[in-house]
Amino acid sequence: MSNLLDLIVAGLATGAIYALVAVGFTLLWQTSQTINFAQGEFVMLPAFLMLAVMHLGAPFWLAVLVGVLLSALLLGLAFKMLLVDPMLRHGVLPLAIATMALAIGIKEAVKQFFSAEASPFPSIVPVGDVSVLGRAISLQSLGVLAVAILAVVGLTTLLNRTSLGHQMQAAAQNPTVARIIGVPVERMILLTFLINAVLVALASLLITPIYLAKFSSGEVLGQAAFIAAIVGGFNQVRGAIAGGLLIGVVDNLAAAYVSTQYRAAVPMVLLILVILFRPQGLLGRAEERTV
Amino acid sequence: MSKHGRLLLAALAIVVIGGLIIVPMNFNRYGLYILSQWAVMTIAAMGLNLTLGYAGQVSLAQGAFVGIGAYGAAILTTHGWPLIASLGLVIVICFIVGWLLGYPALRVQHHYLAFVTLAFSTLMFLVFRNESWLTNGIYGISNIPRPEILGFPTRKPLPFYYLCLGSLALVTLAMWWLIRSPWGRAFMALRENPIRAQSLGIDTRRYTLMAFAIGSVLGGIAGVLYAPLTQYVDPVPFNLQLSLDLLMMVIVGGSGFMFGPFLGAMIAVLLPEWLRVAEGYYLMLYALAVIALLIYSPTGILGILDRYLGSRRTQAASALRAAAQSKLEAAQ
Amino acid sequence: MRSIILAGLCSAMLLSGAAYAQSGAPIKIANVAELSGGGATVGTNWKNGIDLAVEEINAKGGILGRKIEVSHADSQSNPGVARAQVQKALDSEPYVLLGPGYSGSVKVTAPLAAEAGITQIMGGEAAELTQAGNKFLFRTSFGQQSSMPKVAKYINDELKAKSVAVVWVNNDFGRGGRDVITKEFNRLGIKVAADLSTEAGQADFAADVSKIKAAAPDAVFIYVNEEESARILKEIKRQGVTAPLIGETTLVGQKVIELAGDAANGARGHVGLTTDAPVEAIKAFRDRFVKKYNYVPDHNGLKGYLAIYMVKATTEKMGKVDSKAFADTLHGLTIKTSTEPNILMDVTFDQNGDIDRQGFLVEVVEGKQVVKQVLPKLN
Amino acid sequence: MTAVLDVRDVKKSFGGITAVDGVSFDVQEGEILGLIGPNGCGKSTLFNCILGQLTPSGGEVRVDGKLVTGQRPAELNRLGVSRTFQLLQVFPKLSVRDNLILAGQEHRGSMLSRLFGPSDAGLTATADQMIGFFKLEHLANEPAGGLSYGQQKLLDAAMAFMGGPRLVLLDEPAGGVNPTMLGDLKERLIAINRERRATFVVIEHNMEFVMSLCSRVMVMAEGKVLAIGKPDEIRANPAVIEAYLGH
Repeated sequence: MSNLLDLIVAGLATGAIYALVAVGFTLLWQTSQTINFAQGEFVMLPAFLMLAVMHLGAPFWLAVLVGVLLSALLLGLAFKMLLVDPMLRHGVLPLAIATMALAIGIKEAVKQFFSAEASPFPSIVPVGDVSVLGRAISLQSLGVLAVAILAVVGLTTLLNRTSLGHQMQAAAQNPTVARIIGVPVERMILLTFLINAVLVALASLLITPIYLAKFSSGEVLGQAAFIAAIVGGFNQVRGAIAGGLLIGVVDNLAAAYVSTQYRAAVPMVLLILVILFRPQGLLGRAEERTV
Repeated sequence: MSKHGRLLLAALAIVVIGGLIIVPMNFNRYGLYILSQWAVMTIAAMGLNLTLGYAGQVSLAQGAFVGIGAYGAAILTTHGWPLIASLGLVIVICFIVGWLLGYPALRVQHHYLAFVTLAFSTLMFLVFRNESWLTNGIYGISNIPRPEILGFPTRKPLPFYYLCLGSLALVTLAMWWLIRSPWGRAFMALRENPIRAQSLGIDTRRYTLMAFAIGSVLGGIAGVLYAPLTQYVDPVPFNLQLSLDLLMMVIVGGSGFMFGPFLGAMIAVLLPEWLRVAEGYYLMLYALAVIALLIYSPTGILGILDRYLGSRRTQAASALRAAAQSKLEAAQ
Repeated sequence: MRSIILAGLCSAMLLSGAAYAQSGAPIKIANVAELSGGGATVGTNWKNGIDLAVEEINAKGGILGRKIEVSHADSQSNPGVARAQVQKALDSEPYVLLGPGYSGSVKVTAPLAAEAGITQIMGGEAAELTQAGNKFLFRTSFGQQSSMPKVAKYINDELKAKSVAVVWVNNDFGRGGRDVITKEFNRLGIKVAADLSTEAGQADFAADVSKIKAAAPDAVFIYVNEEESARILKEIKRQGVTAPLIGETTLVGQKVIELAGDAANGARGHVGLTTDAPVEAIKAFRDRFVKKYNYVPDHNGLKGYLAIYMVKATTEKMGKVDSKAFADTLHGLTIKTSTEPNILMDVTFDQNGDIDRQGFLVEVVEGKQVVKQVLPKLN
Repeated sequence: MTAVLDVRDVKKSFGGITAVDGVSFDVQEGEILGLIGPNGCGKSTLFNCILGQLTPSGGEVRVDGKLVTGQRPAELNRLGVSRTFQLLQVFPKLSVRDNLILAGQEHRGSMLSRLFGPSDAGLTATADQMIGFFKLEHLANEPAGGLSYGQQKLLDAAMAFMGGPRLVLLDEPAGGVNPTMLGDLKERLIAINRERRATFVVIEHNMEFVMSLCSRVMVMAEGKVLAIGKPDEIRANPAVIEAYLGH
């Protein structure tokens, strides 16, 4: 029994990482139907940007600041203007393919200009363990969980309590109507891209000390976040959090009780079941479909 | 199309086919291997093009079927089966599995369908890796023999290339036949407007499943050629990335165009090889090239051509309409 | 058809090369390695090691007065691509072929090199590679068939363990090691209490470690890559598993210690080739490598470096650049540091292409590798 | 004589809203029944229930006496029931001729025989005849997406007749069609009705069109049948005038 509890606590800690990556993923889908196959790489890159600034001799805090700004510029603004905008009206697929190519490009660039080696990354959360429910759990994981929850609370507050948020929701749900009632739809969509860029930079800052700065670390993360987003509900920010935590826990339970060789299969089966029987996700709302 | 255009097209086809037969005779082993790989990937991409491009069903599982085909051929031929017999069994298996994979498409569509097939792809990779009793697991299966076709051994690169090219030609003919047949029309109807298709008596369920089944069979056929081409099969090449690559080939070539996969596979197989002169930067350049191409033409390479022809056709059509209008007015 | 032009250019270069062959034209060596994809870290280390060695040799005037020229090709960690690249390399008739590092890629390419009569010096560690009777294939490190029995012997003789949990990464490297050591355990009458496969890049080892805990083994054998080693060591410490932890180079390397911190203390392992070996020449190599590339190489960096020096020593032994006689010369050859200091440790190649070299048993004590036992060279 | 279409007490509700509330009527062979009513009165939902696009919550639908409630649209179509849609529904990338061949091909042979049979399923002549009938000759090889709105409407209607249907349900065939073409369309429909003994049910807002085309007219309001009868009777029905002209 205590073993089960251990697994759940550890799973939640890992799940928090997936959740944080999945949040931005769902945001992009909501506002612009962008399936970003490079989301994992988006999380990997800011850490390297920060490392690069540190190599120039800047202190850590400055590196973080520059990293976040660069990330907003590259992964937010440039990504939207150069890649998403020209392709969006041609449907989901070409854009999805382009983000796959982008993922390759980012990985290769990091490998070529930095290193194929994993580098350690300074942690902003103190390194160490605390005892939670009788189990030692790392402070870093708790930090990630806290930030993930804060991000959702913040985003939900922004979306539901402020007029800016209402405009963003309107822009996401029905751009045509939103435009008629005077919502600057384009600016709202750009805003979600910037939010995603800042979120991935934040995720990068929190996750990299655990995952290490490595060109390939986005692959596992991206796929896990992807599944988390779908399972939780592709169109709900809190769905992504729930999905992330769930995948983290299910993965651990699968390894413990099903088979370590097939642990990766269990989230996939969960994914298939969710799509077939509750395609809007566990916490999502049904998407309106026009016949 | 005008008579002149048709003649031009036929001439072009003859030049390309002749080129594919004659030019590689002087190629070294590497060149022949890459071209064989291109032919094999084209076959797999053609299958996906049927499922996705013509019938409109998004699938991220084509790589898994190439895997099934490759493992089928590897296991059976190393147990002494002739390749052609393994091909038969692979076709049957891929048809059945593809048909079953089509069922989710009856419930969900678009990105949801993509995710289900993505999950299937990952599951198949795990099966290839973990079921060692059948697939020899991560060690893979080596010493896969190359077949003898009508008494001609294909152990050497050139005959094997001709085997791949011949298979590609056969598959292309079959595909051309299928697309021109009433089935092809029904597949396109499924893609463009399934509800209207139903009201015209088109059994959309059966055609959807058929589109998956036939597309998957082509993936299997590509796999059956892949195994003797590399003469070694392990799970790694058949991970999700292959399915994504095949999807890219279809989209980049131009989805829903008969010859899209030929160009798409060229981009995916040959372009990285050409870019290798850039050494460490070659994959980066490759990614940039793909992105740039898609930004320039999200409908793929043949989409550019289609847009050009399309605008000319619209001009012609509006001229026709104007003429008809004036005739009508004159009659009144 | 750009490849025709390329082929033309290549053959033109070859022809002009032939004309100058006697007057010190460069020796062409082809390397095919995992420069992208899952094995990119392995391949990049290997490549960097090669480049460092080539630079050193060329700076001193090359081999027999001829410079070395290495071409690198990326196999994308995919056997199919590896085959294409090896074919391309062989078509340009290199002196020696280097790589690949993945055992699967070696398996698919070795017959091609053998057919062309070109010696292939590779990084794969799977046991079976050198047991197929290929006369042109050589290792740069211990194969698992020679390293694993040493580990099993240590577990049996020194730790007196009766049951062992085996943790391995589910790729050809991990699976190969697991299969060999499990066989050894069976032979020695040691029970495998838990047999745990893990994924490359896995983040969360809670489930695996809780299974180890439940199995309560006398020792834990860990055979995963460096980064995952660090993560599992942390988790083992967190869950309070106290059984001794045994592994290979990938468990006790400097990188693992750096990443795992305290949690690495007490881990022991057999180390065939490591930049942490208590050998002056290796420490000097490490310093040169760090100076050039700004990071500490893993054993793959060493392997690449040694591959080039194997070429140098063999060629100098022959006294001529002769790719046909190369393999024969290397079989049974002993390279001593007294004649070739940069081979780092005395090494002998047997008739299968396997190596014989000194090894070490080390333990991590307070964040430092301490050599507990030197396993001497057999011959 | 059995009615071609017999609808008995069909109901359909979505959540709490009842869109069609116990509608019954029948249509005899060769008849053209008009179906009118204000927007949102349930006409299109009724159509969708009859045609199997929606499953009715209650009631029965019979075609030539055969119970077809809940059958899928494709099956119904092969029984000889075809339709057009309110919004344009042609296949834009196929040529006009291919649109028509497509509309007829599933009525020819089995799925397998179609695969190995001729690529046009032997329908080119029939299609061209239909093209001629609807005066679209000059556009036969054009992609349907390039046609004008009115031409597409004609094509849409033509497609409904390719399978040689017993019963055709037309959903606002005149919507958005210019007057010249409208006359054409009416003339064609009447001709087909006479020559082929095809039976029609037509939803239409254009009163003039309905009254001159239909032999009987049914009026719906709020999911129920308000009145049914000859055009003249309907014109004079006070309840209909009430419903249309408002309170």
